[in-house]
Amino acid sequence: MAKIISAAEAAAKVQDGMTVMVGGFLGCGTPQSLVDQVLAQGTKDLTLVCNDTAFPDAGVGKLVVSRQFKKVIVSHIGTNPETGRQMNAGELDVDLVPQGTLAERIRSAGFGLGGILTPTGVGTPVEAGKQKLTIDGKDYLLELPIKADVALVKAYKADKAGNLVFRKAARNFNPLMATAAKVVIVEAQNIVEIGEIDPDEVMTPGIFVNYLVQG
Amino acid sequence: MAKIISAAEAAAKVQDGMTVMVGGFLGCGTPQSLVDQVLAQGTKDLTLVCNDTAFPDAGVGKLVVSRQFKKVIVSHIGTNPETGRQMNAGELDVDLVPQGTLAERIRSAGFGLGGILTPTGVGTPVEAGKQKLTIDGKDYLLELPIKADVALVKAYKADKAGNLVFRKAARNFNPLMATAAKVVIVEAQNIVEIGEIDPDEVMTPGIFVNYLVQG
Amino acid sequence: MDAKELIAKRVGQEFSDGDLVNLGIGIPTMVADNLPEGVHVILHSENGFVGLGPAANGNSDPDLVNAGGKPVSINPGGAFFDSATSFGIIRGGHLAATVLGALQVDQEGNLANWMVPGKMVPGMGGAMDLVAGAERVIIAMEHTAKGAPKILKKCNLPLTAVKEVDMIVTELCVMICDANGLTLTELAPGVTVEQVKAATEADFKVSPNLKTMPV
Amino acid sequence: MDAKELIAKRVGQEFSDGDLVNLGIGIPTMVADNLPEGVHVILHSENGFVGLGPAANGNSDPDLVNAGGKPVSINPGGAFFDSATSFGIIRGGHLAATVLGALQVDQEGNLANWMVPGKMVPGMGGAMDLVAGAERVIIAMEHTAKGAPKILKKCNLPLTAVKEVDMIVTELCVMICDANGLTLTELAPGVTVEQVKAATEADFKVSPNLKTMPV
Repeated sequence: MAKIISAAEAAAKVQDGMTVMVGGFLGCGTPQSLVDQVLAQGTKDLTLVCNDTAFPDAGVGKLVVSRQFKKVIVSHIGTNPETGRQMNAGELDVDLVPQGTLAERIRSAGFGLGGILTPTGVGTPVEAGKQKLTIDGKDYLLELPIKADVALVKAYKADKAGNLVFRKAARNFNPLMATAAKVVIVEAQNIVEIGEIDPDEVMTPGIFVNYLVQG
Repeated sequence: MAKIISAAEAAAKVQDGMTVMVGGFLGCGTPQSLVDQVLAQGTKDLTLVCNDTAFPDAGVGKLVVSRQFKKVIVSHIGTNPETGRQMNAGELDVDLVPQGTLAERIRSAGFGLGGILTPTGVGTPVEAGKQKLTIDGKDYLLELPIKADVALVKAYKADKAGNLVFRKAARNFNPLMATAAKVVIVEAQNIVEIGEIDPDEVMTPGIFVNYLVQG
Repeated sequence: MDAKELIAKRVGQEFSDGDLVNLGIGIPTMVADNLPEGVHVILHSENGFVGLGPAANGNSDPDLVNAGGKPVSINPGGAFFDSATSFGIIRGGHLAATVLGALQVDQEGNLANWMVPGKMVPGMGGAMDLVAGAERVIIAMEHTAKGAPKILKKCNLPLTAVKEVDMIVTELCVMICDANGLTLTELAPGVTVEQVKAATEADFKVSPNLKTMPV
Repeated sequence: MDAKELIAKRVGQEFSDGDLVNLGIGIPTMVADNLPEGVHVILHSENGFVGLGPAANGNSDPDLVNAGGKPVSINPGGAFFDSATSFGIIRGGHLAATVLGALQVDQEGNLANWMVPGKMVPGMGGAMDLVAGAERVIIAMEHTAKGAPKILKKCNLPLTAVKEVDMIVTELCVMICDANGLTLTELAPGVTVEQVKAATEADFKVSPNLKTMPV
C-alpha cells in the first residue's frame, strides 16, 4: 500500500548529500512538482542520476541553475549550458554515461545484478578505469550498478497499491528508477482506487513504490 | 510487418539440430499448436531453451517423450519423469540453469549484453566452469547470453505489425525469448488489425516478430 | 495442531502487514492461511505476478496458475510481469522473505534443497535466486526425515546457496542462523532442549532468552 | 538539389521496405523525407518508441516528443517502451541501420561525434550505443567543416566507437569502410576523384566499379 503524501512532504525525504534519481528525458516524463519542491526547499550537495540535465528553465535543469547538485550522472548535458559552464569552472562533477549503459546500470541495481557487460564505449574515454572482458573474441566493459537514496518518478496513473502506468514517451527511465532506490516517490497525474488498473496493464508493480503524490 | 503463416509453415522453420526457445512455464503460456506441429514433423536433435520440460503429455514435454531433443537448457525437470529418465540413461544432455539466471541470459542475448553478474549459484554446482568476479566484496558469477535459431512464442493478442500483448501468468519467458532468436514465430490467440492495439499497451514491439500463426 | 500447521503458524508470526513474501511448495504454502489476525502479506509468484490469491475452484483460467502449475487467483492490487522482472524483484532484495523447505540445512547457514545426485534431480527452478536474493531466508520443514537429522554440521548434498539461511522453523523449535552459527531461541510447547539435541546433528547454542513458541 | 538533400536522398537508397532505422539529428533526420518510392522504414526514437511519425503541428502532446525533445507523432503499429528496452533494441542488433553525423571519421572506421575537449561537451547521449549496436553505421555529413577535412587518417577527438563505421555519405561521394579501409564507390554528379582527394585527409582506394551517385 503506497502512502499518499503532499509534494512538500515528499521533497522533505530528499536530504542534503543524497543521491537522487529523477525520471525524464529532456524534461518529458519528469515529476516537475517534486523537482520544484526540492528547488523551493534548497536541498544541497545532491548527486543526480538522470538521463540529462534538461534545460535551464525546465526539468531537473532548474536544480543545476540553483546549484543544488555536487555531481550529475547523466548521458547528455548539451541542452543546459549552465551544466557545461559549472563543469568547466570546476564547480560541478559531471559523469557522462552512455544512455543505454545508464539504463542497464540502474536496472542492475534494482534487479540485484553485480553489473553487466556492454560493448558500448569500448575504445573510448568511457572505458577509463573499467574492467574489460573478452567474451568469444569480442571486448566488453563491465559496468556496475547505480543505486539511489530516493527516486522521483512521474506516472500517468497510479492506484493506491502503487501500481503504475506510464504514458507514451514519458515512460523512459521512470520504470527503471522505480526499482533502484531505497525510497520511491511517484508523482501521478491520476490516482485511482485499487482494482481500477488491470493487473495486465501495470507497468511498474506497486511493491516498488513507497509514496504517491498527486501531480 | 509480421507475416501470417500456418502452424505447419511455421514448424518447417524449425530444422534438425537447431536451438529452439519455447515460451511457457509448466505449459502455461506455451504455444501448443506450434509445439504439436514440431512433434508431427519429427524434427530431430534440437536443443531446447525453456523454463522447464513441463509434463509428458503437455507443453514441450511431449517433445521430450518423442526424443526430439539432444539437449535441454531449463531450470526444472521435476514434473516430467521422462526427462530425468533420459538424463540418467545418458540419452539427453540436461543443462540446469537457475530460473532468474535463465531469464537474464536470454535477455542478454536479445539486448546485446556480453553477460551479467549474478549472486545466484555462487558456491553451488552452478558455478562450475564459470568466471567468478568480486565486486565490493561480494562474489558474482558471470553468466553468458543464450540465443536461439528460432523462438516459439505464445501471445494473447497480436496486431498485423507483430505487436504483442500477453495475458496473466502466460507472459513469463515469452517477451524475453521474442528478443533473442534469429526467427521469432508467435502463436496468437487473437490477430487484430494495426491500430487495434494501443502503442502504450504493447508488451513486445512488433519489430521483434517475424511470423504470426493463428492460435 | 499438527506439526505442519504449527510450523506454518510460527513462520506467519515473522511477517508485518504488507510484507512481500514468496512461499515455496509444501509447508511454506500453508503459511498464507496461518497468518496472525490483521496481518496481510503480498505473495509473490515467481512465474510472474504479485498478489497471488487463493486457489481457484470451479472455473479456473489456464493463464492463471501458480509456480506449481495449479490454478489460482490474483488479489485486487496485484500485477503481472515477465520472468526477468519476477526474478529482478527476487534478486534485487525486494522480497521481505522467502520461505522454503529443505533437504538439509547446516550450521553455517548453507542450504541444500534441489537435488539428490543419482536419485532425484528436479532442478533448482527459482530456489537459488530466491535464497540468494530475499532479505530473509526462512526454512520451514519437519525437523527430521524418517528420523534422520536434516540440520547438519555440514550439508553433503549439492548446495542451493551458501550462508543465506536466517531462520529455521520446525515442529520442535526455532533456530536463528547468523555469523555465530545456530542459536536455539524457541521450543515448541512440551519440547525439551534435549529432544532438539537428539534430533539435530549440528552444533547450536541455546539462547539465554529461550522461550516457548508463541503458537 | 542542395548538398544536404543530396546526402539524405542517397542514404535513403540504402534501406529496404520495413527496415528499422534510427536517424540522428541534422542531415540524418532528413532521410525520412527522402526515401525512394515505395520504401517505408520504421523509425526508432531512442527516448522510447518505434514508429516515429512526422513532427506534430498544432495540438502537440507533451508526452510525445522525439529524442531531441521536439513534439512528434507515432504511426499506427508503433509501440512505446522504457529506456532499457529502447537500448536493448539498439544494442541487440535489431536496428538495420543508424544514421549519424560526425565531427570526424577515420580510415579505420573510427568515429568521433560527441565532444571537443574544452569547447563543446554535450555528452554522448545514445550515440555510443547506437554505433556499437546497429547492424550498419552510416555517416551522413558534409564532406568538410569550414574547408577542413573531416575524413581523416586518424581521429584526434575522443572517440564514439572503434571500427564501427560501415559507410560515409557526403555531398561529394560515397565511401565504404571495411577491414580494407576506405573505398570510394560513388561520386556525386559532376565531382571528380581529385576533388574528393583534395577534400579528404584519409587514404582511400578507388573502387574499380566507381560510379555516379544514383540521385
